[in-house]
Amino acid sequence: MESNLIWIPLLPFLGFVVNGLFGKKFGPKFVSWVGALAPISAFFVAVGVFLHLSRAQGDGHAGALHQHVFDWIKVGDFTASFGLLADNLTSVMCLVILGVGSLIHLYSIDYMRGDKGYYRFFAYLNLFTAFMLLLVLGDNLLLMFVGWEGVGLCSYLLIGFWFEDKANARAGQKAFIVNRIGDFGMLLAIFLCQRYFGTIDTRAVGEACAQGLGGDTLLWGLDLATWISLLFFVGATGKSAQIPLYVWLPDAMAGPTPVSALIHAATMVTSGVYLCCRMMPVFEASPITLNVIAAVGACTALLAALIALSQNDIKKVLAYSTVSQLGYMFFAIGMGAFGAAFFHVVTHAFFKALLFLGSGSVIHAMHHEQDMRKMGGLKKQLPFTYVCYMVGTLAIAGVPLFAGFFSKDEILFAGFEQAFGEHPSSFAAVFWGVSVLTAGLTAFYMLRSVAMTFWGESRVDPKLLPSVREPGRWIGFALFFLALLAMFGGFLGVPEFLPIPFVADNVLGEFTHLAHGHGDLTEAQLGALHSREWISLLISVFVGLSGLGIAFYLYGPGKALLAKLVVTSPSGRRLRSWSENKFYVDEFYEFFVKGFHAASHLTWALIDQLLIDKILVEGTAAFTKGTGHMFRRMQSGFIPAYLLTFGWGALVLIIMLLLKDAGH
Amino acid sequence: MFSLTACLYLSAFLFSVGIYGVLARRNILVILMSLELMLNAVNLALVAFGRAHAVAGAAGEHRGQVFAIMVLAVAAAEAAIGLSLLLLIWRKWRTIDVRDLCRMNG
Amino acid sequence: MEELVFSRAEFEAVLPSAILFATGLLLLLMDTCFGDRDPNEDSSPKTHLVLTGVAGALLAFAALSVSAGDTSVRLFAGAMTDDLFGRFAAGIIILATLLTSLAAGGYLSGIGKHRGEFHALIFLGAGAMVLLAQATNLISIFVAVETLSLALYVLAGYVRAWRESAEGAFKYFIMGAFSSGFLLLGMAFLYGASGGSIQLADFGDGLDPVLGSVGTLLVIIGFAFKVGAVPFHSWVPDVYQGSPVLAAGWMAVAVKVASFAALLRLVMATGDSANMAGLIMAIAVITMALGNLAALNQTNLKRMLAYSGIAHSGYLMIPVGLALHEGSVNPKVLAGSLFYLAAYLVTTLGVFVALSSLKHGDRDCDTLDAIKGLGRRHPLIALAITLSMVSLAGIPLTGGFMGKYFIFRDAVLGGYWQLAVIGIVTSMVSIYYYLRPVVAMYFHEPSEKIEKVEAAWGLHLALGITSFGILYLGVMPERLVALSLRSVERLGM
Amino acid sequence: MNGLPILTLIIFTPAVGALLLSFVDRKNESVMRQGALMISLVTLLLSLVMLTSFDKSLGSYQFEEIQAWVPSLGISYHLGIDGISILLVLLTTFTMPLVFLSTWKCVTDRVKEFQICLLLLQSGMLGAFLALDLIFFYLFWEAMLIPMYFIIGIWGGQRRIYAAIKFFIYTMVGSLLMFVAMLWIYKHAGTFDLPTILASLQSNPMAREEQLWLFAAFALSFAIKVPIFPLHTWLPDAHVEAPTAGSVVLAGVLLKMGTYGFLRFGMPLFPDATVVFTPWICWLALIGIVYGACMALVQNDIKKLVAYSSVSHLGYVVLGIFMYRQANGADSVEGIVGAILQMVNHGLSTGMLFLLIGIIYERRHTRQLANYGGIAKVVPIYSVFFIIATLSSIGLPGLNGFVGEFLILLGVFKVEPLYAVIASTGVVLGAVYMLTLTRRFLFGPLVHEENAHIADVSAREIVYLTPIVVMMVWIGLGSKSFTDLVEPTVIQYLDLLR
Repeated sequence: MESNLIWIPLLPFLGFVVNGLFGKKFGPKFVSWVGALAPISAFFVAVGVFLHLSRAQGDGHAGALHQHVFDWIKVGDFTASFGLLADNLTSVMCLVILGVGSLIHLYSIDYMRGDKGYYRFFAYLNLFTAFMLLLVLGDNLLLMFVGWEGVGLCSYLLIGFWFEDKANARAGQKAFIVNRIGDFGMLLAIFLCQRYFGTIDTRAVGEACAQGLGGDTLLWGLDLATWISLLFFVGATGKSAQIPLYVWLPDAMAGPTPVSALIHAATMVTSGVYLCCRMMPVFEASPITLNVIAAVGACTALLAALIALSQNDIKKVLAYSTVSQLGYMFFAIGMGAFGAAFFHVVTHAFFKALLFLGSGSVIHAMHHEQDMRKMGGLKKQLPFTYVCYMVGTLAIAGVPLFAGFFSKDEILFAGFEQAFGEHPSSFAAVFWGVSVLTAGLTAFYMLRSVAMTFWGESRVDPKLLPSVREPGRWIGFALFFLALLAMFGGFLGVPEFLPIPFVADNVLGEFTHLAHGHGDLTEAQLGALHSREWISLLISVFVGLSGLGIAFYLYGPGKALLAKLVVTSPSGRRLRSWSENKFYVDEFYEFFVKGFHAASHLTWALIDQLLIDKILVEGTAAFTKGTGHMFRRMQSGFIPAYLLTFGWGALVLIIMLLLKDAGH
Repeated sequence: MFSLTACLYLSAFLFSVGIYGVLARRNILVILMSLELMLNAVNLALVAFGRAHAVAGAAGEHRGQVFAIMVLAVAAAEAAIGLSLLLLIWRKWRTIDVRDLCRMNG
Repeated sequence: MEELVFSRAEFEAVLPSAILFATGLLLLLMDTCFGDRDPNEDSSPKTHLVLTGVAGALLAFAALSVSAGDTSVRLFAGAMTDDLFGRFAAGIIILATLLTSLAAGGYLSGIGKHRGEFHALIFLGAGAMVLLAQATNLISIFVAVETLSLALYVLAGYVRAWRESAEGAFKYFIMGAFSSGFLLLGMAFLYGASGGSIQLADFGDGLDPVLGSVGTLLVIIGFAFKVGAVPFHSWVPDVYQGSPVLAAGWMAVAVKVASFAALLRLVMATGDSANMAGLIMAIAVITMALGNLAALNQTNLKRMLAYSGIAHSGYLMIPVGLALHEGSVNPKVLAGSLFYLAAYLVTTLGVFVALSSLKHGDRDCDTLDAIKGLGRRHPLIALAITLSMVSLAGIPLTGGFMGKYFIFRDAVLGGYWQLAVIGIVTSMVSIYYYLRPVVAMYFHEPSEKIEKVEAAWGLHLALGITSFGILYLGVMPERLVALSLRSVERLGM
Repeated sequence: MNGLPILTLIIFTPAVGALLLSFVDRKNESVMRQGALMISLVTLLLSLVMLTSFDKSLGSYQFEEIQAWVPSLGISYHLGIDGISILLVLLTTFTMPLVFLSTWKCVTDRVKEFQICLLLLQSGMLGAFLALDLIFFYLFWEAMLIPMYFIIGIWGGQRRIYAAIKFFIYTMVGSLLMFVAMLWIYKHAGTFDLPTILASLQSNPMAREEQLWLFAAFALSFAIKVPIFPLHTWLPDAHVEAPTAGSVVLAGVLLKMGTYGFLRFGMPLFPDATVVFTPWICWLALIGIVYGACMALVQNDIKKLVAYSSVSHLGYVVLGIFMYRQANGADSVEGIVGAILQMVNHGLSTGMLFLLIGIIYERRHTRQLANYGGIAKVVPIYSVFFIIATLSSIGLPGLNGFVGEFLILLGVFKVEPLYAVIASTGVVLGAVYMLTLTRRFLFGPLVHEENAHIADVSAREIVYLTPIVVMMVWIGLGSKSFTDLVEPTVIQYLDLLR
């Protein structure tokens, strides 16, 4: 089994190579086959790995599969092998990536049909899958980093897939660069690990931190584990679009919708969370980091949700929603609930991929129109898409028994437990409040998007309307499967206090070893715990439903939508305008970028061109030439002058000689 | 009658006059004469030294005098060249003022 | 009464210069006898003169090797010596003469100024130079210096049709005669200070301190004038510019060699009795600096090369100062000068011969503008000029580099690293102007019509020899270095 | 090597080839082109033959050749190769055939001279990498300026004369002072032979003061060549004006002379001075990294942009070289090994960028970014190559640039974490300017009508671009087979710096 690990990333990579080199020649049929079969076959390998691991789990000796492929870098004390490691967490992640990924590949066959860059698209998508799997499977931080940057590259290429449009190319570049800023932190974290632990093997680093080796104070009163984990988190903020580096993700919607679904919702953006789970011991060793993560996560969740309230582009809504949900996941990590975070990664992959693909279906049907103000009433034309999209909406809104319900509830409970549990903390309480509020907002803006798209009067261009119909079968197939997952995926993590028949408690958390069991609690404590869990559950359900309710009241059927679009009170209007303008964060960053540019330009003109080149270099040359000119002037051409020079020279020499003589 | 020192002073005086003449005069002919004067001033010194050494009995082979005669010969050849150059200058430039000869400079 | 016979050693010693003089006279005779009154005569290659000259030079060169070897013997009652040092210098002079006479036919006929006396003059001058390199008493030195000077004055004014030529020659003459006065005065002082000796060997100890050192200085000034050291350099640019380019090349090399040979002998004889080293080094420094700086903006190639020649005199002065270092006399470092002069021979003659193979109507092709685009027109000539320029600039794999290396190495080893640094810094400056002809030849398109002289086989042969020499000395310098080191082991006085 | 003077063969094959070519009739241009290519391929083959018998477990010089050359002046003909130079030699022999191939179409004027210049340049570079005698090294160091000078001056762009002279004089200024310093070492050690000097310095070290001056002289020379800020202003001019082949050689190989010089000569000869100068040089390198990146950001000329990026990239190399010892006295080989690898990487990536710029310049005769945009649609294969080169340049993991950059930063981090943090900002900035270049160059709408019919890369161009891509991936994934060549030498080398 071990030696099969390499096939998981290798198969998609081969797909990339074949499609990239020969795709153009062999036509779209060939490309579709290769492009879709690559992740599907890898999926089956991953299933094999998963089964192997779960069997081992069942036998009671939980282990991991490890394959050392070759030595990659080995200099001095530093070793980074090209080795793959599959433990339980990894195998689940691989399944999610390959499962959702395969569906999206299939979806793309229809979605991208007829595009000039068809082969290019599949090649990129395959390459992305390969890198994503490398990220997940890499047994050391550097190899993870290869995947980490590799997925960034694919994201860059795919965002700018339709590069003829200036904005797309810009968005791709923005994504890459913002990610690079995060990677900067990631790199430093790797350096710290190597310098202080002497290794970058993920497990070894984790063990070192678990043994408390990271406790030495390093700089500014923070210990090593805090620095490493904070720097990892910096990396994660880039990849997973958290404050302050979230700005690239909404722009990334410039890419084709399957890309948004796969990369910018289901997989790549969650790799920051995956990293945290993977390096859990490091994060657990540092309460400071966890607090920072909680704060950043909650704030991101809120900010993105607020922005999502007023977006009119269907994909932008989903993009901000993604940012917001990612914030949730980090909030969970900050609360120490790694299992909940990972659970949410999985369910989010299901329902957000579903939502994106649903929106893609709409967009495809609408001939690439994304503005919801030009939609409305589409449930007549696109009933199947509508149903699927609705399932996704209910899942994300946390309607009970849908996938999002379980994971979101677990997160909110983790916050609740920190805030009001046995050791109440006002810090946690504040951010718990924020995330509860966000849950309501989420439900609201999602239903708003449903309403604007599918309900009410049609605002579609009448010329366009007749041609709006359900897209091809692969799209339907993918939507159907994802809808199933979004409905039932939540049963992977049923909390133990909920008596749901036929379903084991907390399957995912147990399997991935991320959840802490309650084994050491007394009966009374367990009772109190369960009652707190109930309270939290009720609060979250209430909030979610009221969000839906308000949205239904404002945007529901029969309401004149546009009248409601204007909020009449001045403060409401201000909030609305801030929200519409995304709180001017982009403008704020732009200001710095422009300033940096201008400063660089000034430096170039003043220091490089003027000071160094003109004054110092050419100045020296001019001075030398000037001196030469002076000497030339002394050569006047007059014989008497020549003779005088001679005579004076001789005289001076004789005097010097005599003076020296006298000195002796 | 004359001491060596006196002769040397005379020689030095003549040499200086020669230098002055070369430096200060414009007329090429006069400059040539001044140059001759410089050489002959040295001749005087040579002869004086020779005589002094001979009197001192150091090496009485009159090397100074021989030297002076050689110098005279050389000076004659030099004058010949000088005058023919002067002729050339006159033909090409129509001047015998040294200050006019400054076409090349810098 | 002794019989008036030459010893064998004396015969061998004068043989090279005698051959040169004889060749010079023969050339004059041939020109008179075989010259016809053809109006186009001045444009004919006159191959017989060239061949005679080449043969004479070869003979003289062969005569150099007929020698007793390394012994330094005093001959002709001390008037001259026959040592390896003298022969080394004579060898360079004769080679320069050989190359010049080889190139002269094509060049002079090209510009329509071919007269027999050119050949005669360089041979007579060369004879005097060889004598100067071997002279060991004041009279023989003086006579040799004046003889070669007279030849040079005439050569400088060789082209009577050019006003510059007359001007240069006349400037040279006046200043030369003026400096002769100083030289002679110095000699008189030395004679006086030594108590009646005119023999170099007697000028060591026991010289009257003041008279002796002033005398030495004056003689040094006389030679400094000849090699064009600052501040006695003023004639150099004007004379080079006025002279026919080939004559300028010959002068640049041969005069330097002969004068330096005599100068080295003199300072070795007088020693550092009065801290002459400091003065010589001062001269070296300002010579390097002024020569290189003044050359920067020149547009006339002959003039630029003249300043470059001044600068090279500065480099050549360094070993002279080093040899006198701290009161003791250390002739070993003079080897640097000898080697440098040899490298200078091929390098400088390389440029001048290359320029001689071009013409511009009946004028020299001697401005930067005139050689524009030469790399396209006549690539081989351009290549030869480039090679020479690179060597002059002291860039490796050329003789010029090895020479500079030799000298700077001795300076550093002798503890005068400052001199080396100054030398290096001035070399940096020089690179700029040495590159200018290269820029003109290769980086510009041809703008003016450059003609190549006809009947240029001699020129090309000479050019081939110099180019080969530059590379040979740059790549395989060992034999010549060893020879130069052997040459200075024992100087005859 | 069975007594075969393989290093001599490697060095002089191009020179002899140049000599042979000089006898070919200048009208016979295709013979000239193919001949030069063949000669460079033979050289490549020779270097590969050498590689096969190179013992990578040894840290000392191999295939040494010592001959008295000018014994009277103390110069010897001493060649040798070790881990420090082997990659650079291979880089040189690898690059040159590609360069020759790239010039087939774009150099049409004075083809003969061009090929000869390039061949001589190759000999000069190889000689400088292989010489172990100071003066012998100096010969090659200077001699290779001349062909480069001609390449820029004759076949260059508008301001080629200015650029050529600037290049020449700038470089000369540094190296002449180094020359005096070499003479000083000779005075101290009595020889120019590097191993002998190093051995004698162990027992008879130079005074500190002396070392400082001499190191400064050496460092100036190498710093100009690298170039280290603020001595870099010749580079943009030289790059912009040089023809493609010149830029490729300049960026690909010539710039490494400086960093190589530090490694081979500057540091081991003056260990004490190195310690004193390290912070200064490192700060300059850091400034260079950031400064070069900022300058690259605001350039409109593609070549100038890449030139400034070289300033930034070479800053890493310098930094890696000097961060070789930790505060506790333990050696850190990662920095130097990474730096050596990065020299190769920079050669490949920047070389490839220049080749690509040359290809487009050949077709459109402009290097202004404003004249491009959206050409990815017109020249897709070209764009793929360009993006790969860009990614290599910005250090994407999996390609070559990353490994070198990472090792350097890792080594630096072990020694001076602050330096590594500052240097890492260059990684971000590198992405900024390179991606901006790519975007403005390849992406966006096709605004200029005249770009609509640019021909995509030809088969010949693919032939010379592909080997570079292969090497990029090979180094990126199989860096161990490269670092293994270097590491034993570096370990032994660091003992010298005690």
